[in-house]
Amino acid sequence: MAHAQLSPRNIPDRLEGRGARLLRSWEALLIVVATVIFLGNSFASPYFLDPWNLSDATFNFTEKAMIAFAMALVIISGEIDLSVASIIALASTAMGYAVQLGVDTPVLVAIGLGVGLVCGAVNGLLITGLGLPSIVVTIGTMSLFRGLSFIILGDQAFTGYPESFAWFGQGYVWWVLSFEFTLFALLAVAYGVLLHKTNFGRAVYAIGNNQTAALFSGVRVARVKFTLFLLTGLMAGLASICLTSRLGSTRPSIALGWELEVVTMVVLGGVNILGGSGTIPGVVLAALIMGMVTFGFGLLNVPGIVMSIFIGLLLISVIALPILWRRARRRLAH
Amino acid sequence: MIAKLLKNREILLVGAIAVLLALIALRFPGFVAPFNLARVYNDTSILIILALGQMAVILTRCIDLSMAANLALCGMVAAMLNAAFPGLPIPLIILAAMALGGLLGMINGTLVWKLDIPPIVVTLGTLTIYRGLIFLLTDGKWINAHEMSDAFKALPRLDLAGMPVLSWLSLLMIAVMFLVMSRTPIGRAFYAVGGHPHAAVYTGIDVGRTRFFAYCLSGTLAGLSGYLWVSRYAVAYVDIAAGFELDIIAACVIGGISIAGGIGSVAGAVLGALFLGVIKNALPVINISPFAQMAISGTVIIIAVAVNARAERRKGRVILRKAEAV
Amino acid sequence: ENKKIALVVKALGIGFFEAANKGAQEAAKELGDVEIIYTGPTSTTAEGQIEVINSLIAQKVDAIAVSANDTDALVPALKKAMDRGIKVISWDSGVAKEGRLMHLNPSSSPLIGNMIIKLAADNLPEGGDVAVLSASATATNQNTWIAEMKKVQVNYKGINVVATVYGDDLADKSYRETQGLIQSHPNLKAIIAPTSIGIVAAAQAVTDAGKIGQINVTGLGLPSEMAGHVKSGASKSFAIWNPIDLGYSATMIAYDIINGAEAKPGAELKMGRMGTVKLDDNNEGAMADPFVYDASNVEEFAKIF
Amino acid sequence: MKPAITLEGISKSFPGVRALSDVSLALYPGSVTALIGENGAGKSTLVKILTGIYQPDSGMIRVADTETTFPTALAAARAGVTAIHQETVLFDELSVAENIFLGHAPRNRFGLIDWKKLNADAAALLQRAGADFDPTIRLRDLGIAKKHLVAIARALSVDAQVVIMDEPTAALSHKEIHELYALIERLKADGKAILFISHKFDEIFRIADRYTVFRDGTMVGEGLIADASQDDLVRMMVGRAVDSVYPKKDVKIGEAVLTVSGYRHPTEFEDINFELRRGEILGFYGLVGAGRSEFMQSLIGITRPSAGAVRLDGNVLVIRNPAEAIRAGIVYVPEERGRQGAIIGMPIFQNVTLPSLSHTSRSGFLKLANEFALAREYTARLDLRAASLDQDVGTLSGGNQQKVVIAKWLATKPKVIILDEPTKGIDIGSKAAVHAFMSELAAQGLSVIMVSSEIPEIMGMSDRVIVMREGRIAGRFERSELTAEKLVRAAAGIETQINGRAA
Ligand SMILES: Nc1ncnc2c1ncn2[C@@H]1O[C@H](COP(=O)(O)OP(=O)(O)OP(=O)(O)O)[C@@H](O)[C@H]1O
Ligand SMILES: Nc1ncnc2c1ncn2[C@@H]1O[C@H](COP(=O)(O)OP(=O)(O)OP(=O)(O)O)[C@@H](O)[C@H]1O
Ligand SMILES: [Mg+2]
Ligand SMILES: [Mg+2]
Repeated sequence: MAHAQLSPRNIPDRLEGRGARLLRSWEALLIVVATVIFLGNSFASPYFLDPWNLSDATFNFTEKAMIAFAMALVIISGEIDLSVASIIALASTAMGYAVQLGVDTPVLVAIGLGVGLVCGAVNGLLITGLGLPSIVVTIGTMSLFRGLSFIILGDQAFTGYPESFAWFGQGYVWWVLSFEFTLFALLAVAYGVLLHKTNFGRAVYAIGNNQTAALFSGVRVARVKFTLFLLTGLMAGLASICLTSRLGSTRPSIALGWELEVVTMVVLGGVNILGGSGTIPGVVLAALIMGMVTFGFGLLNVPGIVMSIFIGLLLISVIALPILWRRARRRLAH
Repeated sequence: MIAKLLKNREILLVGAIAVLLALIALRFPGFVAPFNLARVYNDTSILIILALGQMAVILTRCIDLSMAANLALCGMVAAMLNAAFPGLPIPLIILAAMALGGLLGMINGTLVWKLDIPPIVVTLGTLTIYRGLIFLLTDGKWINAHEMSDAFKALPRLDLAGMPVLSWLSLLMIAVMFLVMSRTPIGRAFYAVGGHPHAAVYTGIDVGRTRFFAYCLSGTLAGLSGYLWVSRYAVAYVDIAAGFELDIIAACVIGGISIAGGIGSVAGAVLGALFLGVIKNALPVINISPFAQMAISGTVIIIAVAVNARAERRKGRVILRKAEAV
Repeated sequence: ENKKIALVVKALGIGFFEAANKGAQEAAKELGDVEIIYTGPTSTTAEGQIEVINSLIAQKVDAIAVSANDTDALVPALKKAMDRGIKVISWDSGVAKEGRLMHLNPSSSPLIGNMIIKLAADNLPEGGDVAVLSASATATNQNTWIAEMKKVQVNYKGINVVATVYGDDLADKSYRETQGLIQSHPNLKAIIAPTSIGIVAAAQAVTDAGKIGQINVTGLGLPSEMAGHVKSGASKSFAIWNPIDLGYSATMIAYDIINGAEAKPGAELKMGRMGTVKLDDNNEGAMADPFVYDASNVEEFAKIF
Repeated sequence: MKPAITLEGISKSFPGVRALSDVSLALYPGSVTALIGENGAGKSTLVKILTGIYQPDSGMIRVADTETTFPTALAAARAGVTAIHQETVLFDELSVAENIFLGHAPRNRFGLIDWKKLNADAAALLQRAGADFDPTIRLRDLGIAKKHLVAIARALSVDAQVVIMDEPTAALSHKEIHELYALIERLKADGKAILFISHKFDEIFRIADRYTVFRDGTMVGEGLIADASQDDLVRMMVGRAVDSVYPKKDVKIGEAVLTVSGYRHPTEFEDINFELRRGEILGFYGLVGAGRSEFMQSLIGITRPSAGAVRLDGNVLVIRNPAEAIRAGIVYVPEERGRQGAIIGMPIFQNVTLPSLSHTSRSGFLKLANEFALAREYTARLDLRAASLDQDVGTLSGGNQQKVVIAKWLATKPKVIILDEPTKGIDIGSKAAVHAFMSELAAQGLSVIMVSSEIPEIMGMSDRVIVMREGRIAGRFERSELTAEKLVRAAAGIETQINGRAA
């Protein structure tokens, strides 16, 4: 790039159009992967292309994806929250406890969201207030939150949720369109707008790329990060409502191991684990891909662990392939 | 003098363990009997060995989430080898487990080194893959005590000068790691690479290759632990040590190994593991509900990071301009 | 057209369920027009089982026979299955009444509760301290058995149940909990572990502590996994029902229901070579008594399951 | 005389950039060669090739007549090439001795590191570099100047024939610079070949024997310093003549805009009182580490003062974070461009608009068209060279990055702008542009604080100067009474006569 050819007073806004940018994007790659998996599933199983079955399949990922949206923002800002699955457990336990006291659905929802917010605030305070590394703090709160559920519940279960509460995890808005999937779609749009179209989203990217410079530029780093952990807690609370409603019961081992699946979803969606880049459409695609893979394999009665091998390979290869490809092209060019 | 001593993270941790033991002794004096402490040490041996490997990786500013899965796979292969060829000498089986562990570590290391994939992503991926491989290898079947040869199960329990071989092995690993970390170029390179990767290049250290070696080391130690685990508990199945990766990392964090790399010591890793080991062993003895264990270890981790971070911050402050006193 | 019967287990790879699958296959062969789908999650979680059930619903299987990881959490998914015309029964570890047509207990809970304490008492003529090592804190059945056991405890004079601890169905945790028990109860005479993972770990811990002969490990276990410990003397005897029979019976019952048999209180359902099972008011039935294994017969059964 | 090392036909490309094309260079024993060129001319790249950190795409290196390659930094050290690099390449957590010997530590006969010998050798090297502290203390416990001595000791730890210094004086104070000159003389006397890189012409003319000039990755001239003038060198470097006169405009100074009284901080500074007036450029001079940056950062709410008040246009201000400072109209262009200024990984336009988002957006939602308009306006005013506005700032050269950072702050339309070392590490052409811009801003009625450690710049640009030493104000001077000597004395806190360099 010799600068001599550029007339300095006339720098173009962009060098390439929207189409060209999209073509080279991670999302394009994910769309190809998603299409291949969709077609593969349609050929492999006669049951795949059935509206009710597809609708059932969405339950495999909707709850995780809700958290993944907020997690994407956290990771883009250069942090991570491994306590989300434990927040689900604690929120669910709190709701179950409330049910024993005879509380009705609206209050249950408020409790679920409230516990999520409180847990998020605890994470946020430890991380932004005391300046501790989020990966370690949330490994700690991951044990703490689920540990509290174990203390409250022990080997018991809470059941007896009110009939009306079942709607969140089992209800349908219209025909095959479940409440959960509708919520997922709405949240996808909301988070897409928040991250890509607002000042807040811009601040998230700035923090992820260079926290110090962002601070010097007037971004309220601590406040933004705190908000992000609150949001993740809130989403975990929401997911807890959906999951608890779907299961109709609470045990302390609920949603065990989900944190890694959520992180996998976010990374597969093209979010840089080191912070600074990533998009919500990417995360949506990754959620769809993971949902289709598990459902497709399920239809073939492939054990879950084989699916996780596949997801593991997918995770490494979608990141490795572009790197190898770029390298090969450079070698050819030489 | 005392204040200076107290600043030292390891001494603080020794103090914390001593206080913990004293508290337990109040409710159950038998716990601190030398015989029982030796038993607790023995029970913590595997965690210590794993924490040493994780320490090397964390020092280079990486992380190995696949250690427990690696352990499980190597343990299963060791058990399968033993079941298939009961005559195979045990040292050979141990070497095979370590070699396989090293190989799995090499895969992690290569992906980090040659493809520049972030370590957390690599090991998140291989964590599921390694565990999945056990399933593919065994179809989910268990290998039980009666399928293992007596020699296979006996080795870690064998009494040598009053302590089981398992304890001796962990002591040996501590000694070896101490030597490696303090007296060899690669050990010092771990610190340099994690402390300031960019600067490491200028001193002739290959950052990627150093990380690769750290993963080989953690993999090999995971392989060894795989054999030890399976022979000690005399059973091998897909889910052994599931979730143990977090215990390993917690031990390192409690031991003052900075997750940002470059800071930490062998003593810290060992003490961190012992701290967790004491808690784990004490809870059933002093009749604290087993359900409280998780919450307790979570709280301990949070306190440990907070304390370590404070210690670091205080030291980091350089007061350049002293008042006109001089 | 073959009937598709899905045998959903708590987790793949557990010896007990592998044996049940053998029985199911045996039933399928006997019936001729049945295809068995043996499936389950890879670790014992309710969420995992729900995903499996969803994909079975999508495949339009004819019947689902499930051993549940959670009594209540599976209910909504199983209800949906029944809404779509799938016959659902539970076996081994049951689901709540609304989620299934019937439940097949391997044996009746009072019988098991009595059996496990009797196994301990039979070897302790003078009585003594006994502790319980339970399995996963969230599993359904163990805790019922322990409750039943405590009900009949008065019948065994001199037997003191001093503690109940949880090994979470993890070998290392069960091992450590057992060590804790040995530590904190010096006069311990027996450990009852009504779980196949716990009993093995407990026997190993007792062996390692050099307490063979002083502490007897008993409870519910698999012959193949316990053979070594019976031989060493760490365990004098233990009990279990035959999982092959259990898988066989569950399949037979499912087939019977597919073919129109109605599961209602008082009904008798056909279990092939195992005879019939009579349903109680909860639509539950018991297959058979647990069977006791000791040095005299364990080798023989270890070859089978 | 035979060269100690020769480079021939060296080329090196990075993705999208040709950093060096077909350059040649020879270094002679007992002689100092100055390497000069604009930012991004490829000087540091050449150093990295010479020390085995980068591999050239083509070309060859010859040491004492034999052709070699340096696949690693270690190989270069073994071949007798050592360097003090432009960036700090030391390890805070390791001991001083280990920092010196990392990578080539002495070993005992078992191949294990011999700590005793290592510490003893390190102590000897430190002494040679003019330092006398304990080599076993941790590096992080040292101040910046001592760290620099460690870097020099590290370079000396290699038994080298070729010593390279890439802008070694950029972070040094007056006294240490003079000690470095003395060290260079000693190395020269020992017959070492020295490559010296600097943007400061006064020091080049003082210590160099030969020069080599790079422009855009090619060698455009070389010769003996004795045969060249500063104007010649600048013309070769930039391709045109650059006015060496500071473009300070005479401006009518207005009323006080910013008043700082009684500012103090427990460990960093105290007793800071001054006024800044409309249209004024107020210079802050001091040695590195005098606490100027720390104080300036307390004005925008990064560090919290423990006491003190600020008034802007007569109203008392409480500033708790940079966002409030920006809203009040006080902005700070930080010293460390890479860490505190540019957000590498984000496009140019987003960098420029980040502090002004509240103006370009509507109720919290981004308006890209407004952002581009703002970015276009200010990048054009600063004469930025870039391919497009959505290009990552990380792909720009250092000087252009600095322009983006300055544009970012001007776009907030501030009343007071604080520039912390605005021309540090910037080549002479860009430097002149920044200076011209600064005086234009002042002429438009903006108030400017300029922190600088360069006496010519301070003297050429300031209406008034405040000198800081050890966190306190050590002197105030009007433009009319400024001399280099007064500044140096106040900054160093000495009464005896020392040689101040004239501008
Ligand atoms: N690692 C790299 N990757 C990509 N481009 C690089 C890299 N290192 C240097 N460059 C580019 O190569 C060119 C030469 O850079 P170099 O650092 O050698 O300049 P320099 O002459 O030392 O400048 P300065 O005076 O600012 O130190 C610049 O355009 C720079 O952006
Ligand atoms: N002990 C140290 N180790 C490394 N870097 C240091 C140390 N002390 C100060 N620095 C760096 O040296 C520079 C100057 O330090 P500081 O900001 O405290 O003083 P200053 O008077 O504002 O300096 P300047 O004259 O450069 O503006 C800063 O870039 C700072 O990060
Ligand atoms: Mg340079
Ligand atoms: Mg400064």
